[in-house]
Amino acid sequence: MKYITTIGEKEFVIEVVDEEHIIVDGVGCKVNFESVSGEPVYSLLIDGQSHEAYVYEDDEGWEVLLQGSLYPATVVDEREHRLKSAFGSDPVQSGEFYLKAPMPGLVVAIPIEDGQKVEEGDVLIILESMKMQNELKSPRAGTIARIRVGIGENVERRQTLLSVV
Amino acid sequence: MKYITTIGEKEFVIEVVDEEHIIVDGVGCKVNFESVSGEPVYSLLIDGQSHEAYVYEDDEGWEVLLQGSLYPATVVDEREHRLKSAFGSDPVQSGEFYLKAPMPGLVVAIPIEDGQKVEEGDVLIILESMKMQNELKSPRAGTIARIRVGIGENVERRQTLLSVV
Amino acid sequence: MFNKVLIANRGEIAVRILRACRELGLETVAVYSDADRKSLHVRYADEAYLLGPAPSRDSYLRSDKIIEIAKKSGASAIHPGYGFLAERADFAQAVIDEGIAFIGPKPSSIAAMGDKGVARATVTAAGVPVVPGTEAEGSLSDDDLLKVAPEIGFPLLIKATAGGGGKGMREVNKLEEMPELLASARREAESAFGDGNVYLEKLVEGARHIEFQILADTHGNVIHLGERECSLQRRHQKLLEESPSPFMDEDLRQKMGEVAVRAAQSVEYVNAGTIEFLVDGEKNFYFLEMNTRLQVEHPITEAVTGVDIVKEQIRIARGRTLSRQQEEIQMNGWAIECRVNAEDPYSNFMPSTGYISHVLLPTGPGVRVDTGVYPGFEISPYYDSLISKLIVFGETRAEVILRMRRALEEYKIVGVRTNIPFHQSMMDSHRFMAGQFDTQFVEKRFSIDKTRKGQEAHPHIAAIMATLVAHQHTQRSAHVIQRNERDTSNWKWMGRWERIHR
Amino acid sequence: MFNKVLIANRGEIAVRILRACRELGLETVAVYSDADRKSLHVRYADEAYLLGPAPSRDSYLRSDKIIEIAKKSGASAIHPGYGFLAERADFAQAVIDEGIAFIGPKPSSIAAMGDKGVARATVTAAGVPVVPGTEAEGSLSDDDLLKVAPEIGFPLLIKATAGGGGKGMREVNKLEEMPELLASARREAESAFGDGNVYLEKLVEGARHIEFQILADTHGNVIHLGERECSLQRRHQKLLEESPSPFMDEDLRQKMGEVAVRAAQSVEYVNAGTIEFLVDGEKNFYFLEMNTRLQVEHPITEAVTGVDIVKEQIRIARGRTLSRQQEEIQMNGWAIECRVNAEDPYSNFMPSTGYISHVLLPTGPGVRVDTGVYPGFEISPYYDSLISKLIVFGETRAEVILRMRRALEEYKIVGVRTNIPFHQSMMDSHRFMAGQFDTQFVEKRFSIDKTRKGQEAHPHIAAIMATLVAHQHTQRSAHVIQRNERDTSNWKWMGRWERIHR
Repeated sequence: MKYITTIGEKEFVIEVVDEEHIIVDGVGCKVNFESVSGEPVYSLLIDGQSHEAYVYEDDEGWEVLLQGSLYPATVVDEREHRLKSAFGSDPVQSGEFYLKAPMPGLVVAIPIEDGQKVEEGDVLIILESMKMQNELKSPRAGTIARIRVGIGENVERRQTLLSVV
Repeated sequence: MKYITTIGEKEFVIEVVDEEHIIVDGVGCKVNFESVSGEPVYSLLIDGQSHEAYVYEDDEGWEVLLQGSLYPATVVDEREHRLKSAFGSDPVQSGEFYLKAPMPGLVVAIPIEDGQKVEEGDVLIILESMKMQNELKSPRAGTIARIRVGIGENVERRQTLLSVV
Repeated sequence: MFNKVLIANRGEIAVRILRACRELGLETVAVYSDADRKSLHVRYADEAYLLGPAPSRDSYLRSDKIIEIAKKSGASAIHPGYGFLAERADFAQAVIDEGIAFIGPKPSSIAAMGDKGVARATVTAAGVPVVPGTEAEGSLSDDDLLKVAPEIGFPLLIKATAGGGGKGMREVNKLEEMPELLASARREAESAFGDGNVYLEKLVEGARHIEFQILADTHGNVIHLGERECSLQRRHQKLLEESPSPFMDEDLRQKMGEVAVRAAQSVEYVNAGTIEFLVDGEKNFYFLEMNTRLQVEHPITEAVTGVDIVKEQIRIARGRTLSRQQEEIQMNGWAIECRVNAEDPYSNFMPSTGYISHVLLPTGPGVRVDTGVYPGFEISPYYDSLISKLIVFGETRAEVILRMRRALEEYKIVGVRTNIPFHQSMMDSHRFMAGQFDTQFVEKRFSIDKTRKGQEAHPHIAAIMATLVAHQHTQRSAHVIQRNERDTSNWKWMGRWERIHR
Repeated sequence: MFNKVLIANRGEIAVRILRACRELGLETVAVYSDADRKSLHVRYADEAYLLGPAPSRDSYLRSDKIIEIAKKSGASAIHPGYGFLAERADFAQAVIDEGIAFIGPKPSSIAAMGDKGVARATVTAAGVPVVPGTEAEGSLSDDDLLKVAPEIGFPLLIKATAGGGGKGMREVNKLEEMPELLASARREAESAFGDGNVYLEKLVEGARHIEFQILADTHGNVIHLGERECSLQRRHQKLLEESPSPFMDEDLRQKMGEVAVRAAQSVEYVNAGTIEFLVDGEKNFYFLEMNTRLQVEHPITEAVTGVDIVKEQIRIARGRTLSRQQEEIQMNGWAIECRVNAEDPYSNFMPSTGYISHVLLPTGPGVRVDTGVYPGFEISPYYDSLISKLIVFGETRAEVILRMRRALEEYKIVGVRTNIPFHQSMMDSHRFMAGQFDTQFVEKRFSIDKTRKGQEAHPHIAAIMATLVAHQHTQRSAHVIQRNERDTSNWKWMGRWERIHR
């Protein structure tokens, strides 16, 4: 199976030949890859070099935390890649941004109101968690649409709080 | 549910009333009992006292390792206990003792042979594991019956090695 | 003389105090909230009693319940730890009124140092220099504060009167932004301390935050255990401390140490406490505040002086004299503490909660870990994000930095995001290595993403690992779909799959 | 000067050496067997290469492969750890012949001290007293040994000529039992060292086993780091060591230390080594043997002297002078090491293998753990049963015993049985607390079952816990049978069940 993996600006073509061999940008490597304790911690031996990293899946692809550095990665197989190249890779950005709670917490302030125009970086909600006040900001300019929570309300992780249209 | 639990010479009558109350030898106690991390390590709060122990099930009942002391225990419910009391608690000892490997290892010596008479404490097999030679001894007098392994053979944990009849 | 101690706290510090008690042969009583039934402090204590629901105000701040439990269980002393009730003079007084020993200072000392105005007046009278500010003027309204701010000059700090630990603290650079910052500071102070009062203080730029550990017994002996360098902060929360300070010389240490002792004496201080100073580039130093309790970062002082501060606290509370005199205190070697917080350093240090499924602790020579979490524990949103303190010590600062690097790389926590990568970046920072930093370093001149430039990076290794995991997922999905057929994929790395079926 | 080190070992000692290399900025190369792919030493090294199948003779004893890997990977030094190839003069020579630095003594010193006969002759010539025995007489046959035994007198010891660590050692109390014991000793020696030769030695009764740590550089400096008390043994395997020895006084320490240094000098010793002595009740001491390598129990000496012995070994191998002179070595405080073995103390210390599903390490002040295992690691039957070393240090022996007690109680390992309860009993033993023990204490005068008498025992708590778990099992079986019905049992303690469904 051949994959096209992107980290930042860099693109790697990685072919998984069998469980001990891969080809990275045309160069063959011997690998031994193990999950540690069944956890998302992985040990890779590649041509004798030993590396260990956390590998997490997230909404946009993969996150690799390796020696204290975070590498966000996208991995697509050859077929997907061809399709994307042919038809344009980026789907049109949806018109609505849903602000979700990044952690469980208590809503302590909502300094905006329905229908208000906001700029990128404006504080939308202040959420208290672990004794800290955390400001949730707008990732882009727009108009506040549906505020679904109130001050003093406890929210769950990933709960939708409001929308920016 | 009422249980009769025996530790050494001591017998305890323990009634589990509900998830927070038990009666031990007629005395009610408030309990809070939790498995730690889903492991056989348990945390017990009983009338405010905090105790922690490993609780393992074995062939003969339970083993409780508490503050560095091992307490072998048997637990029977009231109905079982009544049956045992009425009909005699000990089933007749089976005529045959099966020597099982207590750990994986390599058979390095078999100082007895088929049909040989042995005394309690005689060495039956020497098993090498973790660089140590471990002598497996006969728990009683008898005659060696079926030697199922040979010198130099690797054995698995709990594999039957021979019988004493 | 007491022989049973109630620890009115949770988390790593409750465990730390429990250990000291055990090692002194004292019986221990833990208290816990609904969220903490499986906490280490409950598991390690001889006795444990439920306080109430998870929120602090319903549990760890319930002084009435705590005293009631102490009486019921026969605990004859209470150790408050840090945070929660540790700096509440009324609590200390209530404990003493019940005939229970309070392992900490006298209520009057807590009150004097807790009210920043009184503290300032007291230490000034004792000849200790202070930073200009409004703390002597009582509780001012927003209007008053806005009026007085330009006199102090910008930048300035809004600080919580009842505060400590950076909670309710805000930096103000111009008058216009001040109303909003006042509101948020008061809100945070109210929720953290139950007291929304704030005061203003001049922000000394390019300053270091250096503090002195004090020990004082009931026989009038007051000593200091040298300094801790605590300049590395974010939002006024300390992240990393070291002892000694790379900025310190023997002359300055002696001068500041004497002033610290004098400041403690000015409130007739007893037990362990900490005098915080700001030190500017010219080695002028100003009294900032006194923390009238055990400090989070006390272990680095223990590592370099060999004094067990918690055991010393108990010793003092039992009426004994200090185990050492000032001349017997020597600082040997070096120690650094990294605070490991459940925060994602790549998402603006947003707190992270979750179930800890796996922990691999760094161990070996010169490594100490103080923690209250373990695999199987759930990190809840109710309390502080501090989950562990990694303390490393050795002969020289260079050795300790290298040791900290390997310890941070070894440390694995799965289930929540932590700020370990932040500390790894810090250990690689040339300015940190050179000891060139001040209190604004982390926020203004340090970026976790930029420090690694010039370091050997491994994007291709990251790409390979992401690809192999993605491939494994694809294979596993195929495997699940075809699970009635014979498995021919035979991938070695089906670790999780194997484990589930174990 | 080398900058890449191959560690020719596994387990905790490989991890220990890796950490020292990392902290010195050296690159590291691990080697591993099929059973050790997921070992910590493989995970922590910069590079790792497979040696072969699990049995030692096919992997960690394959000196040819190890040297080949060193050459291929560009490692310019090899650290052998302890055991395996550490005391094989031919291996050390082969390493040096390839132009690779051997982090250990000269092959000639290993050979001299490895042949017990030569060792005895050499140290006797240097004026060091030895225990009567046959080690000077070469490899004797069983017949010869049986003839000479009555001359030495019973009890006596059969010891492996190539040996160390108690492997191949047997105690003989009368002539009749000797043939069988000779056979088993030779068998064990053959399998452990590839050499079945044995010799006899008088058993000094009521003796203590006390050893001195030696450091020697290539510039002729030889120093000692004081003693370690190692009398607590079972089947001649050390179980628990401490430093200093409660039996020692400053006068005896100086005398024995000088003799130890002289013994090392007699073979022109370089690098770290240990001189083992027997000391009788009258403080007469006899040279037993020299271990020409790093010792398992080296951390307790590190704790009391502050010297990092592994870093010092590397320093010496790089041709530098020792970092300290004899006058600069001070023993401060106390340290105890408990060897945590995968052995069931309630089944005659039978080895225990299995999958480690959970570990809770003891942490906090004065605690160091050196280990190679972690949750998710499988303990295989191929190697030594040592899985962890728990080292505790503090100001006084009493403090350290109390600290060790709390650390042992905190330490949880699920998946294999360990000898932790043995150590807990030892910490409660009055004779141990009083320092009254000799090399036969564990086997002849100590029982894990009997020490707890008089202590407060908790049979009723054990009974309650067994009952609650049994009840839970019953409920769970019922639950599984009725799983299509609504669960009304609602037991709080369905921990494992919940986790599986998480």
